[in-house]
Amino acid sequence: MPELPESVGRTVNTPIGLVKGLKTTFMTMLRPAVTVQYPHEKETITPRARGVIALKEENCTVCMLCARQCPDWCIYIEGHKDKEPPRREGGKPRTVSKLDRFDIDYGLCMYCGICVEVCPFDALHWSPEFEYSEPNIADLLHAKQRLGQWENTVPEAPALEAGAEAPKGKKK
Amino acid sequence: MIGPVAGTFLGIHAAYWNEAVLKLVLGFALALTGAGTFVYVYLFKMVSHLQSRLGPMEAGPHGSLQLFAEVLKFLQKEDVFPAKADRLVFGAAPFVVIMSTLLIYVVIPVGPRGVASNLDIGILYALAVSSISVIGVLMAGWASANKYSLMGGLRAAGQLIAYELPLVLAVVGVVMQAGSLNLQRIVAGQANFKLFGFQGLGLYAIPQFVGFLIFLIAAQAELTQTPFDMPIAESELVAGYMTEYTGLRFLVFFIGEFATAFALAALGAVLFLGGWWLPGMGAHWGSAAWSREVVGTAVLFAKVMLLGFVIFWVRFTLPRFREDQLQKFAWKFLIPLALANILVTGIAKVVASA
Amino acid sequence: MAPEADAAGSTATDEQAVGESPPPSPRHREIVEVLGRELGEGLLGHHYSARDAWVRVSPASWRQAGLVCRDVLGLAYLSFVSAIDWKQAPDLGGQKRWDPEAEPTEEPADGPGRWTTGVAGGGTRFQVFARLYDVVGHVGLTLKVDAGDGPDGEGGAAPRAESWVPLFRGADWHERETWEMYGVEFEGHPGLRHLYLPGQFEGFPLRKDFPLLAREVKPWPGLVNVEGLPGEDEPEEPEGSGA
Amino acid sequence: MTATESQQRAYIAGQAAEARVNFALETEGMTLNVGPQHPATHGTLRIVVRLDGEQVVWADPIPGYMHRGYEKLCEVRDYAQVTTLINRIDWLGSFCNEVPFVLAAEELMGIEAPPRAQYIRTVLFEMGRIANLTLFLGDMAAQVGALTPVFYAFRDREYVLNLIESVTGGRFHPNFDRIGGLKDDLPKGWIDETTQVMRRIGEFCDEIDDLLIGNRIFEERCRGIGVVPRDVALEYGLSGANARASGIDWDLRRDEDSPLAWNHADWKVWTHPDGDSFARYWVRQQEVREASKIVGQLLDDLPSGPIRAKTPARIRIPRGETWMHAENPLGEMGYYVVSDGSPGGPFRCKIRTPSFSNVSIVPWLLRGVYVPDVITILASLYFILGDIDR
Repeated sequence: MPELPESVGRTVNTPIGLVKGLKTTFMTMLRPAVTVQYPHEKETITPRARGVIALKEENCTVCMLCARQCPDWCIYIEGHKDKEPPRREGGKPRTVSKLDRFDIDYGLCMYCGICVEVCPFDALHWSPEFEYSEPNIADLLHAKQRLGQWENTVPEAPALEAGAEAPKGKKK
Repeated sequence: MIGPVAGTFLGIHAAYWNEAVLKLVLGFALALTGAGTFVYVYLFKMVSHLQSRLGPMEAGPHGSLQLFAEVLKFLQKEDVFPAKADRLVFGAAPFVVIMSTLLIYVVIPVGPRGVASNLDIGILYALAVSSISVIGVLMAGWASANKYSLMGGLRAAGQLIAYELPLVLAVVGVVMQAGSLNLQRIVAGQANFKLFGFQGLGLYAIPQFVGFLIFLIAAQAELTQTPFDMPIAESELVAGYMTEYTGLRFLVFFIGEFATAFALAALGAVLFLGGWWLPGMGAHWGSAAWSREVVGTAVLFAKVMLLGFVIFWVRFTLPRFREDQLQKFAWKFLIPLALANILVTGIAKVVASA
Repeated sequence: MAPEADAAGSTATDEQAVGESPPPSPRHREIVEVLGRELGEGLLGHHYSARDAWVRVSPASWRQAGLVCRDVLGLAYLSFVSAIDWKQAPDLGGQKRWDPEAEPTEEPADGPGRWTTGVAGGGTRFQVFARLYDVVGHVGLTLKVDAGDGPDGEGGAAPRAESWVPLFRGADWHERETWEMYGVEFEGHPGLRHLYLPGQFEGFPLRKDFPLLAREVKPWPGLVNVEGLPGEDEPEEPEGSGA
Repeated sequence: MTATESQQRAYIAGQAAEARVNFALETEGMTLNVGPQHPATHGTLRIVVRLDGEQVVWADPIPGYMHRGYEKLCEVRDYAQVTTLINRIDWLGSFCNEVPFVLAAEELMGIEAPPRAQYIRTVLFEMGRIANLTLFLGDMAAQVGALTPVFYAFRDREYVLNLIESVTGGRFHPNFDRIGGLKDDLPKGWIDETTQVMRRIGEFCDEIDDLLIGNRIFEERCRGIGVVPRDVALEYGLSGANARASGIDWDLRRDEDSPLAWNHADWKVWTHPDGDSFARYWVRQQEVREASKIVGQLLDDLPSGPIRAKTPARIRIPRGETWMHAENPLGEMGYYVVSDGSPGGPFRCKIRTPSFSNVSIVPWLLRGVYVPDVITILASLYFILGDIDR
């Protein structure tokens, strides 16, 4: 057990402590303030910040994995099957699921990122966008158009620190 | 030798009533601008920089109009009376507190003729009047039918009374040295005070240094500010006796608090830092030139801002005493020290006059 | 990471089940031996893992086991006291999805006498377990005791266990929480009253057969499936673990 | 002034006797509700206090205003979802909540995270501790009356939170732990940014030293207040800085051989003999200093390699039970995970939180104490409501 510094063992009864405290606050007053005046100046957001979930509609094959894995049950998906022209001519038409509705209720979402991770087709991405608050909580249910708009605010994954293994291709 | 400064108020010859109204208006103006500058400079700006932040910046350039925004906010708020409150007493409490503050401004000299009424017992009157606020605080604490306010009120009563004594005893040293209770004569005394033979540096703060320290500590306690802010201990009693007040009444309490701070800082400046007097002003004494008044007020204002800085600097740095430690500190430490100071001043005066 | 395992088979006093892992450290073996000696047949079973030790005692010697641990073995730090309800999720036959429409399977997989209990055995549905720790020797021990079958047992008497409050004053809150969540009656407890839930709350939330209402109210978004082509048959039941 | 149990008893008996005398004089006491909305409780803890004048005759804390039923929720969710859930228990140092649970799951599955992941886990664990305890250093000062340290604490804590966000994406709820390692690796330039911030945290501790530790008023308010002797601390299960302030030399990071990388850095465990509020404050301040040293050392020799071990796509924990605990900023936090081998989540997950036991000592501690000291003692015990109520 390391030895206690002498000053902590017993009560200091000289007022030097008060003076040292006053000196500290005085010196801080001379240094510039650290606050950021938010509406006028904005802080730089880190590329990995989990602000909002953006959807790339073309990748989505309506496999419903994200809706099932979401702990808060806040992803509502509706889709229908459809016939697609065959890839190679003469082949038989492919049946493909089309996405009708993909809503995320950000009033319920806890930003855990399970849906982004579990999506096998890389359709959901994190975007550091955070200024989308609404006066009415019901408006926090955003449809797939809005999620699509956020898609173009999704940054490139930042380069990794030295000594890190390269990620296996899948963009987190 | 500087004779007592007589003559009319600011050298204006007017009937009694117009003069009284003029004094009332100027007194109110001094109190409100004093409290306002204290709030803006210290509570908004200095505190923020002490805590490495900028403070209000939105209202007006660099937050200068924040004060008016605050006042408007309080005025348009609903004046809530708690259900079981004792309505009459609850309503009157803040005005008792503000009354005791504004009465102090009657005797504060801002210039050779700039004093509302040059009472002969100036300093005794000021200290007596400042202790009326205890009644207001008790009224507020008791009437708001809230356990926390009751505790805040009782703590305030105990503390304010306990710190009246050191406040008065600290001043006795100065009065003995100036030989009079009249504040103008105290200022004049400091002007003529010869310290080790040369006339310039005649502030009572230097010989009466102990008295000055005790005065500042006791003033901090009178204002119920940290380290003596048990009555408004925001981490226990939310806002002490002011918890239940909203709207205009809270604004009156708020102005009362900062007007008292300005008044006590002004008293401290007059008693210990030479009031409106500066070494250069001694040459042609007594002429009624307007410049003497304006310069006097500016000098007093600068000294008050200096004292205000010390008061608020201590307020936002130190933690808070528990109320029994606070009482022990007053009765066992401050009062004996003040008595010793009086003793020493007495001996020094006798030796000096012999 | 596992400290050196005991070389030969442990010479624990009572029988050492074949294939049971050896005690992680001599201190663990000594704890189990002292408990075996002090409690006699009160010590019903024990179990070692690579790093930890469990002990199961009979309901009669629960308080005595705590006393021995605290005074003789130096395990003076009370980490927690709690309970486990070994009943499988009732009507869904082990399926942990609270699916309101899912029809209950024929009859639950387990019942009195057929509980699948955990480490160091145990024969009843409710089991009280506690964790003690020695802050000087840096060794911990988990003690278990059977507390009865509760509503499933015959006569439906509430599960019971002796209270540890006379040994550790800190056990007061733990036992109040366990009583509130599982309905385990602690004999000798100064005042079993609700700790978290409001006074007039009836039912014991952490029991397995207490439904999680939040899931009953709102249909699970994962139930919906891709609507088939017109004329195709109904899409099959959506699989996927408990969301 | 080491107060033994007898001294504490005599002090309380004296106060209580005095209080009884007042009862005889029929000054009936006042029952006061401290909380649930009260500035001194971190969240919604309500304490019913019976006063005689300014002295407390008895106190009864009533938790449960923040009870979210975590243990029930853990039983209906699978392992990935439970990690997102449990970092909301102690929401100030939230990375530290995930680590014991994920270690327990890894132990049940017999998986070992690669060394680089263990190092980064320890670094983020210590940064969660710094984020948690710097807030305490500022907050206790505010409860005792000094308003400025809170702002310094939040200012320096922001840098740590920004660093955590640049790695994990979440400032408060990183949700960065996966069974078998971490979700992602460090972004470029993160290491030297962190070393600067750690120096800044060291400066913050020096500022607190000047402002409070030597301060006569702070010592007057905190020394000898809320004395917890050693064996009472053990009996009530006090852990972490509360136990170390009562002279118990016990720190899980040093005493248990946990898979994380604490033993690769050299740092000291500070204890204090007095067991009063001042000791708890001082021990936590040293803990912040040591944590910033640990982060600096571990980042210097960070091994390279993969960030995550190979795990099957569908996590399936074999049948078994385990108890895994770690030295969380508030104390000993542990998970007793019972798995029955089904694909879903744990069968039973007992969450042992430090604040639950730290607050259970309050009825014993608050007898015969002044009202302002009630606030000092509550602040010095440093509990978080999410921890108590789960």
